[in-house]
Amino acid sequence: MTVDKILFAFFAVLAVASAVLMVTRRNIVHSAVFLITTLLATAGIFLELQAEFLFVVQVILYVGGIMVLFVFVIMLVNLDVSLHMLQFNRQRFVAAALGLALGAQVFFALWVGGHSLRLPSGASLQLPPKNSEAIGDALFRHYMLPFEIASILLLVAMIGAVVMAKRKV
Amino acid sequence: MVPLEAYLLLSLALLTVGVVGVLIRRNVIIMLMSIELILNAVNINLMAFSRAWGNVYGQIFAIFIITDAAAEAAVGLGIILAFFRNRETVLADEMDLLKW
Amino acid sequence: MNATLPYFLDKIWLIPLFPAATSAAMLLFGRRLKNNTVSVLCVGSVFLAFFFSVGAFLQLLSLPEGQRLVTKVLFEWVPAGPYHMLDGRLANFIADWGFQLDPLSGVMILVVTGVGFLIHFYSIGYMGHEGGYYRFFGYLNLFMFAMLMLVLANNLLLLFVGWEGVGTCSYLLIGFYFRRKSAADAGKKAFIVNRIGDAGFLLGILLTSALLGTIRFADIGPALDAGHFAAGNPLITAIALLLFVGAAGKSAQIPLYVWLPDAMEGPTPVSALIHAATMVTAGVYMVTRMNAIYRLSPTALEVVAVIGAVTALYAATMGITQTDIKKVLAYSTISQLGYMFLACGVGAFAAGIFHLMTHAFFKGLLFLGAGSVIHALSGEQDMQKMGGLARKIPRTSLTMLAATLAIAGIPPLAGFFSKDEILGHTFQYSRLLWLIGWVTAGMTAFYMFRLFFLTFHGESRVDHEVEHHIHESPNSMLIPLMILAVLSVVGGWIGIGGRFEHFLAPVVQLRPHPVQLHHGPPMAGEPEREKLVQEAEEATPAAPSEEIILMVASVAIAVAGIGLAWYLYLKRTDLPGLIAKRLNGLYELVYHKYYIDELYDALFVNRAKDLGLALGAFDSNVVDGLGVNGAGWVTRFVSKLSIWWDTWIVDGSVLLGSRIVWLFGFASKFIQTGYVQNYMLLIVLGLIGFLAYYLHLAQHAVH
Amino acid sequence: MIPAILQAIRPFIIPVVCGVVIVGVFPLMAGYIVLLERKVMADMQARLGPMRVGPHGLLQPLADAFKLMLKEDIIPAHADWFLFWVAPVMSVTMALLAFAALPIGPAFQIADINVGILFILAVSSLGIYGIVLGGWASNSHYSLLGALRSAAQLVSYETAAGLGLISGLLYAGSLSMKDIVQAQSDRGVWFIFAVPVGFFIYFVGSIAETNRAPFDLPEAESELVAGYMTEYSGFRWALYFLAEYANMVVVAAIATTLFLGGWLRPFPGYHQTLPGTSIELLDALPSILFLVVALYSLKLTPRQPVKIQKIVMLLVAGGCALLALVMAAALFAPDPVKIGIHGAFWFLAKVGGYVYAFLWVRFTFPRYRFDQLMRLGWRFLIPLALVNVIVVGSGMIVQENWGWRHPLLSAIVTTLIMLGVAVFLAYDDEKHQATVQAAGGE
Repeated sequence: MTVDKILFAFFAVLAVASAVLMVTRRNIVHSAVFLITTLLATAGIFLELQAEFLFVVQVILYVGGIMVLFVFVIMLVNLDVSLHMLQFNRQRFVAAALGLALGAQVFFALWVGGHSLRLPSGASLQLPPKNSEAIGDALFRHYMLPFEIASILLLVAMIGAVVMAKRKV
Repeated sequence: MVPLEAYLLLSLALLTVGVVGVLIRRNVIIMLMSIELILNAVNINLMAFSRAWGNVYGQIFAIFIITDAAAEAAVGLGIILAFFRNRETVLADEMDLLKW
Repeated sequence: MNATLPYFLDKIWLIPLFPAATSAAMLLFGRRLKNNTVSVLCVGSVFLAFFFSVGAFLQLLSLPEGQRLVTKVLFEWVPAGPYHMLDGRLANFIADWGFQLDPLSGVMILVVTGVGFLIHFYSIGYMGHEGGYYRFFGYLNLFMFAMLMLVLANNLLLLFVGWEGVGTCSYLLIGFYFRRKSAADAGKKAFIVNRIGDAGFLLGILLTSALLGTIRFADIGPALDAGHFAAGNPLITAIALLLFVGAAGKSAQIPLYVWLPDAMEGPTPVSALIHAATMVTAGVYMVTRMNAIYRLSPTALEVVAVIGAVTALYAATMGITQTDIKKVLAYSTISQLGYMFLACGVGAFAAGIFHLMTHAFFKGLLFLGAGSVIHALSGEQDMQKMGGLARKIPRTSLTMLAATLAIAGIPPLAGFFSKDEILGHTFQYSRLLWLIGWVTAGMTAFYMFRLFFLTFHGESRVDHEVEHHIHESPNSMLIPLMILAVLSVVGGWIGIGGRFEHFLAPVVQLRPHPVQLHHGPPMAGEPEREKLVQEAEEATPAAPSEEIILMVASVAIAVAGIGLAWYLYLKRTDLPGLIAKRLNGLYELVYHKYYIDELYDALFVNRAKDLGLALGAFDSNVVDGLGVNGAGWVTRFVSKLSIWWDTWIVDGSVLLGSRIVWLFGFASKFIQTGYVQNYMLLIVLGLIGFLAYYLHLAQHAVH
Repeated sequence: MIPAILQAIRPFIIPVVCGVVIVGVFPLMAGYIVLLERKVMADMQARLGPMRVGPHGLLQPLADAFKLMLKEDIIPAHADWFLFWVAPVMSVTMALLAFAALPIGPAFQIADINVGILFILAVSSLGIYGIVLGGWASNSHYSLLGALRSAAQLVSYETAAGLGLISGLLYAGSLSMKDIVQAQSDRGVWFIFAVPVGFFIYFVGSIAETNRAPFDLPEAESELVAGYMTEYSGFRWALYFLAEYANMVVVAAIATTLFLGGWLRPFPGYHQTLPGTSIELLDALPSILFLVVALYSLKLTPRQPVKIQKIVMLLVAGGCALLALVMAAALFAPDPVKIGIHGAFWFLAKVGGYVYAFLWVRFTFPRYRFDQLMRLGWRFLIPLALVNVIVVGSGMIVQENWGWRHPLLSAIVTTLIMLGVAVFLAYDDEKHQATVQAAGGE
């Protein structure tokens, strides 16, 4: 029962719980807040995985960027009437059932084949202490092309968003 | 040392919640957020495996996925804004222009 | 040639360069220059050329008699390399960009630049009020350049360059008023007729180089000597005749004279410079330049002489009936050119050149005077509408009188000496030709004075609205007139005592005795020629008494012609009409220039047109009809086929496909609810299915 | 069992203690920063400022704290009580969390994360949620507008400020605070001289990020009563206040670490020892400064009207003298202690200077209009920062490859280039505005 186990358990529970809350809340802003909590918890799990860089990226980009965007839009389009409407669509029971079925299936898959994940025991090999250096190295040496492609993708998305959100299209 | 399966289970749980959320919520914004949730589940998987293998490639892919999520969120929210301006609604089952 | 030449002789290549430079400037950006600038530049450049020519000429004179030949080769122009001559020997064809100054070309450049300068100066006043001032002077300077190239060239090819150049310029300048259709046509006519002659000339050049292996004037004589050509050698004759064809075209001899009268459409200074003084005499110059060849071919000489004589007479007759002042001058030019060729034909090349020079003076003067008259009458050219102008424009009339006397051959004016030379030599060559020349002299005097009297004396027949503003021309036009008048008075004196002939001697040896040429046996080889030349040296010109007689005869007939003109056109002004009525047929014939133009039209021009029409018909019927339309028809047929194929096979298959797609779509459109989440549900369903399948497989793989 | 737990938590004890210290001490510090601000404002406006509570109003912060704690705290009707409660807490938590990675001197740092500076950025970027959610939760139009404005503003200027930082990080070559400072001491130059433009950008960006004047639109009293804090009162409001000042200190610390050479003294590359000793001249600077202050306040003491003030002045003088002694003594202490104390001094001094600059700007410039703000951010700062990164990077390449060792050389060149770019951008923006107004407003 070492520290990182405690941390993992804490973050995992936090993440799942707030995820569930996120899906079930009636008020969108609350959902957003809970999603933020989930993301932060995920970030915590990254930290517990000794991936500081990803932790920071997760916080800055996801929480500090994307979710701010979400909150912003939510506040722009927030309608009080929608609070009193039905929050779930007609297919909710079937959908929930199917979703859970999918989860169960994957769980079954893990249950059956989990032991066949032949991985070196993580304890044996530690990540390099300078995590961000290692990432930068890998990113700009072996993954240059994907990196560029991703930047192009971002550019396109940006233009698309601007065009989409202009008052008069 | 936390076993790998734990991370997998965690990401599975998040995935399931996300899928269910996408499927049952009427509000498009929440659907988008659920999608973000799914992406996060994927990220957790990647991170866990990268930790287990002791290299950073999983993290690279996680970065790409985050990039992707950013792009997707930007465009999706843009669409939602435009739609909201025209139809005064953000409910998925009121967006039925494609119905036959 | 020694290396240290005197300055001007070393710089002869500059002479054509001055006009070339200014003409380039004019034609490139003359449009932006003011008229004064244009005149200063152009006239100045011509004056420079004149200055250098005089300098070169004087320094040439200062050379000892034997070596009055200066050659200046700038660079090798067409190094065509070795080729086989007709007799199979290898020769090296060389046409270099070289200039040659000897007494002949010396005289020529003096005439060209001198008269040219005067006419340029005159044009300042004459063209002052015309449009395209810079264009005019640009062309004029271009002409000067080409003409100087022609006379200074040291080989036939370069001479040909100048030859074509002057042709082009005359075309451009005849058509100077290109808005007038007649002018444009006249230009085209001159150009085409000249082309015929040039074709002959070019052939002549080629044959020369093929036979003699060189086209340098300096080398032709030695080549002939080396070739041991017999007099009357058919190839030599061929060369001579071909060259003469070119000369005839350029110098308006029968049968290629038709362009010259129409060339009067151009501005008067142009007529004066090109069609009287310089260009048309190029033929004479060329024949003289090639005299070495001509003297070896009696036949050619005879042809030249006969054609010259006939042309002289023929043109004179036409000159009598013309009423357009410039047309009269044009015909007289033709006839004078005939005189020159007559001279060349009888072997008196020097006399021909002499007459060329004097003719340049007085004929230039005549044209300029006519121009001044036309200027005064604000454009009137018809002598019927003139008369009594002597009182109104006295200076012009005086100068004209001098020129007229000169051309009529009244001593001691220029025309007398040159014409007398020619007649003298002709008389010794053959009496018949002399007779023709003699008659022609009389007719010349007659129609020239007819022109003079009709224009300047008698009662005025000028239209009234024109009458008021008759005015003497400005000084810029009068001064050249006067200078030329002086020249045409004294110009002939340099020929007294055969000094001119003697000066030209190094270029044109005294001809062998005609009698020998005719009645002696056909002789070949060196010694005979030697003997010939010997005899020629000894052959004293006709006895003095005979000369006196000839002189008296020519003067007498000239005076007679003048008297007749005076009687007909001042005394009994009704007679000409009567005569014209009486000899109506003859008069009409002559008046319409013997219908030569019509004849040419019928013979050549219309035939050419018919050929063109036939070709056109062939094109439109056979080529278009069979080829193009046939192809079009085939294409249309094929396209009809493919249309059918498209509609039924291609489109049909497409439509079939679409029908099928529509069927499936109809079947499957019921699952398209339009709700995005339904689709997601289906996706998840599919996912579950796949997963299940793969788990199944995995199960079997495990167990 | 117990020992095992102790064993487990052993490495966490010291950080936790430090954290507790910071969390306990900082509010007081913030209160005194407020007092300082008011005094400076008064000075700049030729006033005295708070004088009543305590000598020279030295006890004012405590009074304010008591007042705020005793105030009734109101939750507006129809407010979202949960978020209304959570927002200020979030805000202040994130602000204080940033201190975890701040090295106050080489010795005193809670956690040396190897992505420290990014960590601070991330955490401080979370503070925005406090504002947005608070504004939304209080169910008031003023608050909502203020919240949205601040959301937009922070997102915009974070980008600019981050890019400005990056131009400095290029030189630092590391993300951990300690290494950054180390890099500056290695290169022998503060990065403010290497990348002045980057520092400028970060300075403006940081003002905007902390919602200070002239960018204090989210809480613009004149148009939105107090922006997102309209509905807040009492202690929650105090929390927001605390968060703001904490943020000021944090950005000041970042700037100090990255651009102002952290805990290095001026001229880190200049080593001139006192003859005969191993003491460097410049190390004596702090004690001399304190000594001067002490003498000055001693000189002031007689003129104080009231006895108590005389006493206070004396106390001040004594305190300064004491500090001067401490500094001087540290000179003879073994290196770690010496460096620790001096480093802490220099670090705090620089942070104080930066904060003073903030106050100065606040009292000097009028408030921007919102569209002007956005224009400045998107049309000037961000492009400038982008070009700056490129230019500085190229400059570094030139340095490394063409043996152009001294950083200042390339610094001058790059700075000149960047000035040209800035002029161009400003001119372009002017043109754009002209066209827009010609078209009749956006």
